Amino acid sequence: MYTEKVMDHFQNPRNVGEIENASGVGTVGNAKCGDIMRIYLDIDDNGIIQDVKFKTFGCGAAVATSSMATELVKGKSVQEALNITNKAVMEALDGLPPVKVHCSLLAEEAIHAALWDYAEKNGLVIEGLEKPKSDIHEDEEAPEEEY
Amino acid sequence: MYTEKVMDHFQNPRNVGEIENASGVGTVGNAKCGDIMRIYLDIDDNGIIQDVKFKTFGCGAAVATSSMATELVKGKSVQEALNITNKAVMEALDGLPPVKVHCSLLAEEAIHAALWDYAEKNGLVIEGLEKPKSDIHEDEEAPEEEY
Amino acid sequence: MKRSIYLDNAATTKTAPEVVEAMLPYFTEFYGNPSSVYEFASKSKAAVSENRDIIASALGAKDKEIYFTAGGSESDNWAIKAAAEAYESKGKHIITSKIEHHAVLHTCEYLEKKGFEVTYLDVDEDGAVKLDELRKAIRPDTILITIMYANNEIGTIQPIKEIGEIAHENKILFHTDAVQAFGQIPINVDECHIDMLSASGHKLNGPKGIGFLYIRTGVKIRSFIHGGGQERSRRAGTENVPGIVGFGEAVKRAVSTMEERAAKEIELRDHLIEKVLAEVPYVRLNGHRTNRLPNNVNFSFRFVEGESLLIMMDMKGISASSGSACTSGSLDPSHVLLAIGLPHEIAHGSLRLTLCEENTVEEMDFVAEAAKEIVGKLRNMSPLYED
Amino acid sequence: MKRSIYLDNAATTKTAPEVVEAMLPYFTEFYGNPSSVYEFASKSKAAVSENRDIIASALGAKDKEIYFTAGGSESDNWAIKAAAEAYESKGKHIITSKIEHHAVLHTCEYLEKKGFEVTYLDVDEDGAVKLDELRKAIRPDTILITIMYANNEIGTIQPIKEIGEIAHENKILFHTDAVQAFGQIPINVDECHIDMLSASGHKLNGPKGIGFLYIRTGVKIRSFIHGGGQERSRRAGTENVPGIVGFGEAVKRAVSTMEERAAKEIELRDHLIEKVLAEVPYVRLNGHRTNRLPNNVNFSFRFVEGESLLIMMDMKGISASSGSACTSGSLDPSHVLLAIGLPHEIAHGSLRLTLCEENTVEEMDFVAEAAKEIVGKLRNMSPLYED
Ligand SMILES: Cc1ncc(COP(=O)(O)O)c(C=O)c1O
Ligand SMILES: Cc1ncc(COP(=O)(O)O)c(C=O)c1O
Ligand code: FES
Ligand code: FES
Repeated sequence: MYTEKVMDHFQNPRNVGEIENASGVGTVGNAKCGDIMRIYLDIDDNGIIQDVKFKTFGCGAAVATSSMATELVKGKSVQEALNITNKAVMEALDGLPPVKVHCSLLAEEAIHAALWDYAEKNGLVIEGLEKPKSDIHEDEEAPEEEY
Repeated sequence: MYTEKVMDHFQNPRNVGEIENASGVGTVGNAKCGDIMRIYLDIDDNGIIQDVKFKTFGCGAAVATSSMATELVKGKSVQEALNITNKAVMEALDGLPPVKVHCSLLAEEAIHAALWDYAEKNGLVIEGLEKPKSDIHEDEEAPEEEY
Repeated sequence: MKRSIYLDNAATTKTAPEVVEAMLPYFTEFYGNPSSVYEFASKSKAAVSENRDIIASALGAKDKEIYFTAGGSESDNWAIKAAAEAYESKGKHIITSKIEHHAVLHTCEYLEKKGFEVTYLDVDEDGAVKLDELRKAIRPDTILITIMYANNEIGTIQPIKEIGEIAHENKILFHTDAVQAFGQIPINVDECHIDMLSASGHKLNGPKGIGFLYIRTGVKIRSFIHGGGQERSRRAGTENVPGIVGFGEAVKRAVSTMEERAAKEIELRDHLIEKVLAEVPYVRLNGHRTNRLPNNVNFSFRFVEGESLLIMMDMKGISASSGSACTSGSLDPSHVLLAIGLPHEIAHGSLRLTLCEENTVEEMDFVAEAAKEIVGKLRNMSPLYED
Repeated sequence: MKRSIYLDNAATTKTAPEVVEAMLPYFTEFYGNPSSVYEFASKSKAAVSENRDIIASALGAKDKEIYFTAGGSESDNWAIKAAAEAYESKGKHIITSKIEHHAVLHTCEYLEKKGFEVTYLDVDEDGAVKLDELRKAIRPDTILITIMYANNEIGTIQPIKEIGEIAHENKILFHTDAVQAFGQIPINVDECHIDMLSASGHKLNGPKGIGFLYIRTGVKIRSFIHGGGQERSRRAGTENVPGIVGFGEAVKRAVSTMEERAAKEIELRDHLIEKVLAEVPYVRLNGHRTNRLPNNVNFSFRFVEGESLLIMMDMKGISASSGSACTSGSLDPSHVLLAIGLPHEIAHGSLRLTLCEENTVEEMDFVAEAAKEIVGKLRNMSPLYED
């Protein structure tokens, strides 16, 4: 069901953990829905993401996209990180099954939430960044054909 | 589906044919329903059935019961013949499948019809003999469970 | 030694040995539930998907338009009942024909009790639906046309393309019961504007208990069997993996041999037809002389009754049928034979012989001889014969 | 070499080799349609009737009360929809439980859309229906009680006899989905006042795609699949003869080994339960500790999510499930686990392990170790763990 890359990132997730006194922390998802993702960013004075860690409670796709997303943002500028979409994460993983696409949104949202936290803490405005939703499943529609 | 006796009487039906100037002839059934049976009786002055023949258009059970019924009435008195029921014919054939019970009624009816014809021709009243129905399927109910 | 000539391939067929071979590993080795996530189930999941592809290709359909069922009857019931339910608000009128299989007819009768109106189209003396009558039957509230691809008793192939066009022009859903046609003659759902199509595995040397319903993308019918999320949540129940594999194998086989097989069967069929028509008096071929299934022969012999005929054929080792297998044991003559205009007593004397590619010309000769002899014998004891 | 430990026997089982053996002749040798009159079909007809007898005996039922279907889902749909239809004039209220299989629940939901009212009974923390709540739920217009015999996720066996008595006293039809229980524990339809019972072949080492509905004599439900006269005109479709033969063989096998098998499975089950409860912190056994199916184990591990758990178990060669096979892939946690009172996030971390008699104590130890290790690993990356 999952590609080799997904399985690799699921089995050997990169950047699991926490960062003490992180520049920004973002938590999204909902334990009720079976998925929570938390991203810690360590951002230097030049706005470059020096380190990133995650913790995820969720399915294989959620773990793998967390792992891949952290890899993708590491070393990037805040603005670059903001532009990393869930599509990019999925592509880097050689794709996800259709029912799992929403899990990759979680990673995108978690990064955005962490960036928002960083911006708030530092009184910055990051162009194109919106306040994160508390539950990314909120405005998703159940795909008609699944029922 | 049929017993050996039924198969024997079906494959080698006894008394197939016609009797010219028979004492009594009875035809029952209905070609629309897929069954017609005609019985010819040759009855002597003492009321003994000397000969009997039949012609049948119908299923295996209809042919076999015709054959067996003719065997059973041969040599019998009119009154004895009248008392031969479809049950007796079925027993003599070691039974019929439930859906085929009605076919044996045809033989009973055909004998009665031939006896009626004989009685009418000779101005006799045979006790216990009623005017034959034209179509024996008339007052049968379709068994609920078959549909 | 007594011969054994099986001539009831329209009732059911021998499961081809290679079909059984293909199924076997899925019973004891790759028995995983295809809905499961673990590796062990991936073989069964892949098998389901590969065989769905094979079947879809055979129809010119997309794989996700094929929904596996337990057989032709379930497919017919599903298509008709679910269409009625889904389009009820548009109208409650259904058009079918008088010669459908009972799986269609009894389902329509059931819907009549629920307040639907059904038009049962007449057919011509060959058993073909009359297109002008179909056109006339269409009403603003007609929601479904269901006409079989080819008839199971008399083999007549319907003008499906034309029917599909009429349905399409009038924006009416078109379902066809192709249980007898699928695997025997080429079918393309797009060319014929077919929206739903029923088929059954055991009619084409596949296993019993597996069938499918083709549902064109966009046709909004719902589930008939509710429950788990199998078959894209449209047909619940753990997938019959060996059945699906066997069905796929049978379809692969049927498609690849179709042309050759049909040619062979047509030769045998025509030989048998000509021989019997030439040698037995008072006989009639039912169904269209040429526009019929390659393997179907159906005669009516006057003055004789079908069951007696069958038993005597059986005693000679010939397995045949009189009317459809599902209705034998019943007293009514075939509704199909009545619909093509036969009187009851003639309809009662019908014999269906449905061949397969393994039959021989010599067997056809034997069957013709047997029919001649048996019909003669039965006529001799028939009170109708001299009349 | 990687192990392979199949622990998802509630999803489906391996078809027993002797079952396949029994089926084989009916594919290629005795393939006749049982509805046919000729001699050639008598073997298949006899096979259907013998296996119907075997199955009826296993339930203390009469042979003509067994109607073959395509599986558990069809049986459930048939029982519930046809009962609703048949008794509609008496009332439109149905009682079921919150922990039924989707084949029952979704069918009930379908009927709700058609104007029926359904009461979904709560269960206690072990997953047993509360009898006093059942009594209270009964209304003058209640026409059907449908409660499963044993639950497919947590294995809890329901107080079926008591439920049957309540139904009987109140003259309400009682259907039970025994798909998980049949073949695993003794069932007698008379003792439990069961009017209808669903079962499925592939859950007891029989083939997929075959099931039955037991319908007590006198229960006036009609067909669900209309068409030919098979199954005493109550379920149309050419009989799946190999499937029926395989099912019968599986039942024979299940009945004769039941006691011994259950004893062995209970030993394995309890060993696994004790080991995991002892070695993994924050774990909960779902379902009743002893009054459960001999082969069912179901844990909730806090702070971890089920799919991740499953994939990691799979990587160690352990095939298990999280909730029922039919719902995996869905985002909702198991409705059964919610019904026994688990919060969503705990319900998400459930693992179902369903054994068979071929498992060993050593395998159970391996599984317990694996669970311990994997749960630990997942907790380490869980944002909930330290909270
Ligand atoms: C309790 C229960 N009912 C019904 C079913 C459905 O059975 P099937 O998948 O054979 O249709 C299952 C199995 O999936 C089950 O466990
Ligand atoms: C035309 C037609 N439709 C439907 C069916 C029913 O198929 P099944 O018996 O596989 O359910 C048959 C065969 O009996 C058939 O010939
Ligand atoms: S995180 Fe919700 S299913 Fe993947
Ligand atoms: S004579 Fe009518 S079925 Fe036997």
